[in-house]
Amino acid sequence: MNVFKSMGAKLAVFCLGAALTLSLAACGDQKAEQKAADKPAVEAKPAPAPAADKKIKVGFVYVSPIGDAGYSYAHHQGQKAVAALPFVESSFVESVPEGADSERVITNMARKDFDLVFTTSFGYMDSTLKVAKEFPKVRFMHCSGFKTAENMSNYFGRMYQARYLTGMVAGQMTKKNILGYVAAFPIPEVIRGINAFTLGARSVNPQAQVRVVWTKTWYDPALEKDAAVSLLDVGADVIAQHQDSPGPQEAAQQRGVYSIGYNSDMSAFAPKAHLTAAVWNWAPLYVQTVEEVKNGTWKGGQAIWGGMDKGVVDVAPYGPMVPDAVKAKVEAKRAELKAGTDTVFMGPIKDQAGKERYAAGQKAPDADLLGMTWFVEGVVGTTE
Amino acid sequence: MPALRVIKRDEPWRGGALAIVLGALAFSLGAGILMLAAQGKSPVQGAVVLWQGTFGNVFALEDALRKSVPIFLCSLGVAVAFRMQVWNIGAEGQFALGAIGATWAALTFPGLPKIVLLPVMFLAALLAGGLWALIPAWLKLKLKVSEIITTLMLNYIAILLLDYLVFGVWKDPTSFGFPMTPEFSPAAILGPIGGTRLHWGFAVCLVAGVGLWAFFRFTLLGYELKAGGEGARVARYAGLPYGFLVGFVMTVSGALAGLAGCVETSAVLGRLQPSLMAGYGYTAIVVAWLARLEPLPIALASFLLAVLRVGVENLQLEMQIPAAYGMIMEGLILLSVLAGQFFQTFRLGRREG
Amino acid sequence: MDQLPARPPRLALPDAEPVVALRGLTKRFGKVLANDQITLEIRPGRIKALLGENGAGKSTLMGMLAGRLVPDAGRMEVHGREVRFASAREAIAAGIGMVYQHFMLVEAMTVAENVLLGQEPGFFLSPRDMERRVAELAAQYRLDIDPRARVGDLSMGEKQLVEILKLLARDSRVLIFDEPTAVLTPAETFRLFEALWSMTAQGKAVVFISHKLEEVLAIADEIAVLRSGKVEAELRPEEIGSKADLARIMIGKDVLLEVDRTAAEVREQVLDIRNLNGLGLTDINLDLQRGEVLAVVGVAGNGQKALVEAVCGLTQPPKDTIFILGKPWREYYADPDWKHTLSYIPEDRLGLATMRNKNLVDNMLLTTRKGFRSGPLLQKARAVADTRELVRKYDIKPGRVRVLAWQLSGGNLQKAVLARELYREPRLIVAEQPTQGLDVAATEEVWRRLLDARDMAGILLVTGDLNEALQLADRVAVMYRGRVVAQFPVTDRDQVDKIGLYMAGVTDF
Amino acid sequence: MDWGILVALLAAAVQSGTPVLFATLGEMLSEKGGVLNLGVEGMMSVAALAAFLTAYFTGSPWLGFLAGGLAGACLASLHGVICVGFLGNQVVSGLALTILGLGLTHFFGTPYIGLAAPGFSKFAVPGLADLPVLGGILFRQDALVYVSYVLPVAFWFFLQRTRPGLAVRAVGEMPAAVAAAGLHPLRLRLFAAVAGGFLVGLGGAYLSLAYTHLWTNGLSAGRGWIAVALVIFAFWRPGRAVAGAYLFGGVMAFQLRLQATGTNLPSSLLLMLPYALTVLVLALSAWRGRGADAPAALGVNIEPEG
Repeated sequence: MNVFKSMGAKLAVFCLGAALTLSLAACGDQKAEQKAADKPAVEAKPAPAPAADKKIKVGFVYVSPIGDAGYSYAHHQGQKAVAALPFVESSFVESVPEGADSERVITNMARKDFDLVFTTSFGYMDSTLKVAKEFPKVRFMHCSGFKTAENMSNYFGRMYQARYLTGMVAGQMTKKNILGYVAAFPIPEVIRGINAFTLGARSVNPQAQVRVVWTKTWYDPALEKDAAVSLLDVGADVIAQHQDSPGPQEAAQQRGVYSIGYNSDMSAFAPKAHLTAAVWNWAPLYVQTVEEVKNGTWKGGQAIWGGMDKGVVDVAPYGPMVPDAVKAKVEAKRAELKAGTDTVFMGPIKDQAGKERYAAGQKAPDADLLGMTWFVEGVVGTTE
Repeated sequence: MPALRVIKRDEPWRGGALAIVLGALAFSLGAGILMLAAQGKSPVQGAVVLWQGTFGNVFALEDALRKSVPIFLCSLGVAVAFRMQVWNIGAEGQFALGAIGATWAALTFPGLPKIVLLPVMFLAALLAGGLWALIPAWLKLKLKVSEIITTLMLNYIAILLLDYLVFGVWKDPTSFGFPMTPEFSPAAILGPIGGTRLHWGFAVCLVAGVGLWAFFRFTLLGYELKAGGEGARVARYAGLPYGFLVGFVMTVSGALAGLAGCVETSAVLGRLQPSLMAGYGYTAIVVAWLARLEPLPIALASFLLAVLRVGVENLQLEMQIPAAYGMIMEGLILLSVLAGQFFQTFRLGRREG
Repeated sequence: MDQLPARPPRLALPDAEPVVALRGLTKRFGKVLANDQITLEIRPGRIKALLGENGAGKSTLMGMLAGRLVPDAGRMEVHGREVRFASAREAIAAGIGMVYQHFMLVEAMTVAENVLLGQEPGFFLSPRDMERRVAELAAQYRLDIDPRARVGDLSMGEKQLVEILKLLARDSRVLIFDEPTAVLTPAETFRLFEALWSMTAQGKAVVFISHKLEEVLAIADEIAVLRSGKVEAELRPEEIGSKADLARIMIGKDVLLEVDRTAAEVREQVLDIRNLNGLGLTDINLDLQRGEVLAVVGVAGNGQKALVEAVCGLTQPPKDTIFILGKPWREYYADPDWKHTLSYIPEDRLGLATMRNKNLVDNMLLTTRKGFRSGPLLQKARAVADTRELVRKYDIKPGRVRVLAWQLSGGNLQKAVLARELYREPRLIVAEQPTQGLDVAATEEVWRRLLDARDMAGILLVTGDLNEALQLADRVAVMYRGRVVAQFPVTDRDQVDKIGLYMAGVTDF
Repeated sequence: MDWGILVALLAAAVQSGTPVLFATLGEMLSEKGGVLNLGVEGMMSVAALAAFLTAYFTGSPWLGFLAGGLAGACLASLHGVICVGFLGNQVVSGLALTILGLGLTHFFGTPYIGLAAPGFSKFAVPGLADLPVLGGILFRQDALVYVSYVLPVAFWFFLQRTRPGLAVRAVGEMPAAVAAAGLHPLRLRLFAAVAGGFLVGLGGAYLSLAYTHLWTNGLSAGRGWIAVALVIFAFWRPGRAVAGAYLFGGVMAFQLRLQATGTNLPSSLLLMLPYALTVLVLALSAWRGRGADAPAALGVNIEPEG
């Protein structure tokens, strides 16, 4: 209940650190190891299925209003799919601040005999873990964190794969070789997306340059549109966004240039500009999880970082202005990713200063991706 | 013409304040129930669910108590300033600065023992919040700039400053780039009281509340502050150091909000992160006005609004009523109290003739 | 005060039908019965004086007539038809207009805008048209005023002209003047009277509210005396033997506002003003000794306020111009002691001298608080006891200490202020219009207390009431346009006779 | 920076200044009548929602524009009744209005987020649009921006050259004089508050109809508060309100362009610019000693006489 729009609460919406337990080992960081040591090595074993005659109660905790058309909205679409299942009773609480409030809400759900609780923001990690230990019979799925327990798994999506594909589209469609990127907050999730987009664009157009404007907001259509216009004014002719509002799409449409959407298919807002979009699709993962619970096959202690192979992320249908040749190139890469071959962050990769971060053939480990705070070569802007 | 007309009371209405607040609560609750009905939800169920999510549940009550800590401290601060007719609506920003101050101390001296570190953190928070509030006070006194606007603008600036710090220099290198400081050392954590879920922030509230009450009741300076509320001219007439008083109330006001920021950061979050900012500074204004700026009623009103915030979650969970419902109730309560206070000094009478 | 104009021969008007008749009007404010069954008739071409003490109910009565207040009982008739005014607008429409004691003018707007406010001819306004209309109107009644001037820049006399123009622009048939001469110089008063006569000559009815006997005798065709909310008597001037008779009717007992004054011993200097320039003041030189009363008189708005505020620390005077108790202003105000120093009894009792929503104890502490400190603490119990004692000693009604300032009547409030300030045993008292709005009994008591205080203090009395000045003062200083144009002892009868001229700025004879 | 970018910057400044300009004039009208309304932020939000919904369901952006104004007027009348009728504290009532307004928009507006409604698009004014420099800045905007060009003049004309305008100014200065002149001070104040609310509502409507064609929570994003500050900055004069609104819009547009051209300044600090500027500008205007231009009875309620 943040009266005067503090960006703070919304900020954590996208705190998607998706640091997997898996990657912790690779990370080798002392503190991380300590964290890992804190919890006993989890024996992944199926939790017992709830009684067959009883409906499964599934709860969702969102960090922002579901109406933000963005992050929580995407999760809420998944919730709807779950709620539509005949054997499920589902409820949710929106706008839950991280910290003490989330602990209360999650506990409240656990006490009301929910069987499965999805906590969808990074900042819920510690409170989810705490409640999970207190209520061992309830199953918890935490999005974008890196801690797990016997009855708590975490999950996230490899949005950067879809970003790479949209970058390929944009790189081929630009004439001036300047791509504009309206971005929310300089956190790894966003930076990773910008980098993947840039790598994708430069894979097909080495001249391409990506200019970034930070808005420090997730959803302010007016400001985001303005930001897009400012990018157009410095010569960008394709606008991409890591924002929840279609403001930038509108700006592109009005200037008669192209745009790339995010979160969901945004073509309705800019039919003439919308090339494609990088989209979330939580429904399959959520439905699958619920079914696992029903069947008694659900396991705690898991880390699921699903990409295009799992259907968690994808690109939206191409606009009519995208030539077949462009589509073909992108579709080829898409097929690769769908098949599970992820070469998005495959070296050689240089950073903005021209320093080589990954040598040819070296693939950036997940731990690096999760904590990415630098821009690749070809991005104009700062990560501060 | 048997119309009603407004008549000024000869005596202020004894017990009117309580009656007005209760009346306003009843009215707002009624309006809120109507709104539920308009949305096709059962008002009866709504009331039951709200009750279960608040007073009908020890767990929720405990949480409401925890939540009322920052609201109470901010509201005390707001009340101090409002008493002198200084319209400090910058509690939100001063809260942020307090958190920043405490965090600075916690990050700079992680090795200090608890008994030293906590006081240093409190001191840093008090100073940061107080000095931040001194900026609008200075602008008001030297340049006659309305403190309403400056305190508000400084809220935005404070929140962006907090962002800047947690996104930049203070970012935890092991947080995978997430905007948060490293966790505080255990010495910097304000722990729970005994085995309860309540933390020592309560003791801080108690000290601050009683201290402020006693300050206004028993001290010369407290009296001077009340008298200073009559304006700069009266202050000059009475030989009150008006400029000093304005600076003083703003500093105290900001320091109290800063204290709230420190307690919340240390006891609840254990680190600084943007989700700290939850609008307590604005709720504090509602609370202060409901409580007519008196410490004990402020305690009750902060608890009430904390209960409302907690209870609305239950409404969401059980009935899918949007979170904004609580905000509407807050606004309605405040507006109806404002309208109701009219009857403190006036009454309706029958027009003769 | 002896320079009031002689009345022109009264026209032998027949007793015309009354334009306004009031029948049994009653108005109550809380427990106070302000008007009790008032019956009066107002006739065209006549000046009806409404005489009465402060608080007798004159303003309430006229407030009802002007539509500002609604009567609790009784009837009003205009031209024989019963009327009920729900607002000033309806009264104005019925031809009744009022000039209030405190001008109802918008300072930030021009004369023309003020005059035509609510009277504009059409939806759209043309400043030039408005100014032309007002100029014509002013010329018609030979009133000298610039329609384009900002009202805030005008003198009090000019502001009153604007108020009169407002009524004339509305074609009012009944013109009510509430204490119109309080802010005027004798010469301006004279001009006002002439204007009133010329209005009656044109058939307008004038109601003249006042408590000044001389003026009433000089101008009225009919006199109605109000006392305690009732009409005590209706008279014609020729039926009245002397001022004393009239005063007796007005007050209900033999009171001639005079106090016995014995000279006090004059001791050390407590106030010295040297070459004060600035703040709208020019070349002010004044000094005051303990044991004497210096009255500063003049028409309101001639710099008295600026002088008082500078002396009392509300505004800052230039360096080395004001010396209080022997100390330069800055040094004195750096940290004045609460006791044996300067006490200020301001004109604005409720807005400046007291806190309206605080009780008497808190109000008592306002200037005496430092006498009740012990370390950082305030000795509340002692303050309550002392306040209780003062309430008893000064007989401040209703006698409780928890009563809020706004609940007190004007006289009791002033007594409370006086009680507090004298409690401080000041060495210098600045009393500003100390009896304005008080009834006779309260006035007498205030005067007596002030004279008694001469033993401990020098008193700077700032007043617009010449009688008060002459009753209390040892010396008189007359202010005009920010200057002290004359200063003399009250024993100098020659000079005293010229006060009216001095107040109008005439110094060369 | 070449000419083109400068023109684009100024054009963007005009656009982002326009909603603030509507709101500033609205608040100014209310304050001219003596009613301080700090609920601008809440009013703009509710108005933006009302405008959006109306345009969405009727298909007419102009109806939506009107609905936005009416919604602003409705909320302002609530403030008016509480302050003018019930003598509520104007500062606190305004804050309550903001809380209520934001709550209402979240509560009722959430289901409509993400939909697109018909709105206003930019078009070039024939002839004028081809003027060098000015054409690009001023005459390639949407219809509501053109409306906003006329508004300050109309606003000035209303206050200075019409009967109700004169009365509104008078009631903001000295309500007793208005009553004595036979006018109704309470009605006039209510009128000023409600009419002001209407203008503020138009500003809110601009956000959801022209600035974007979308609805979202928190669309006003602090612009309402900026408007309140700009009234002081403008010394209660419409001409200076225009300058203030465009200056504010310019700073907002400038910081984004600074980023787009590739600066190394942290964005948090850049985003502070408009707010810091507001404080600075207020301090500067106060320094020049113009606080005295405030209506004399601003924020002072009219007590009934009995």
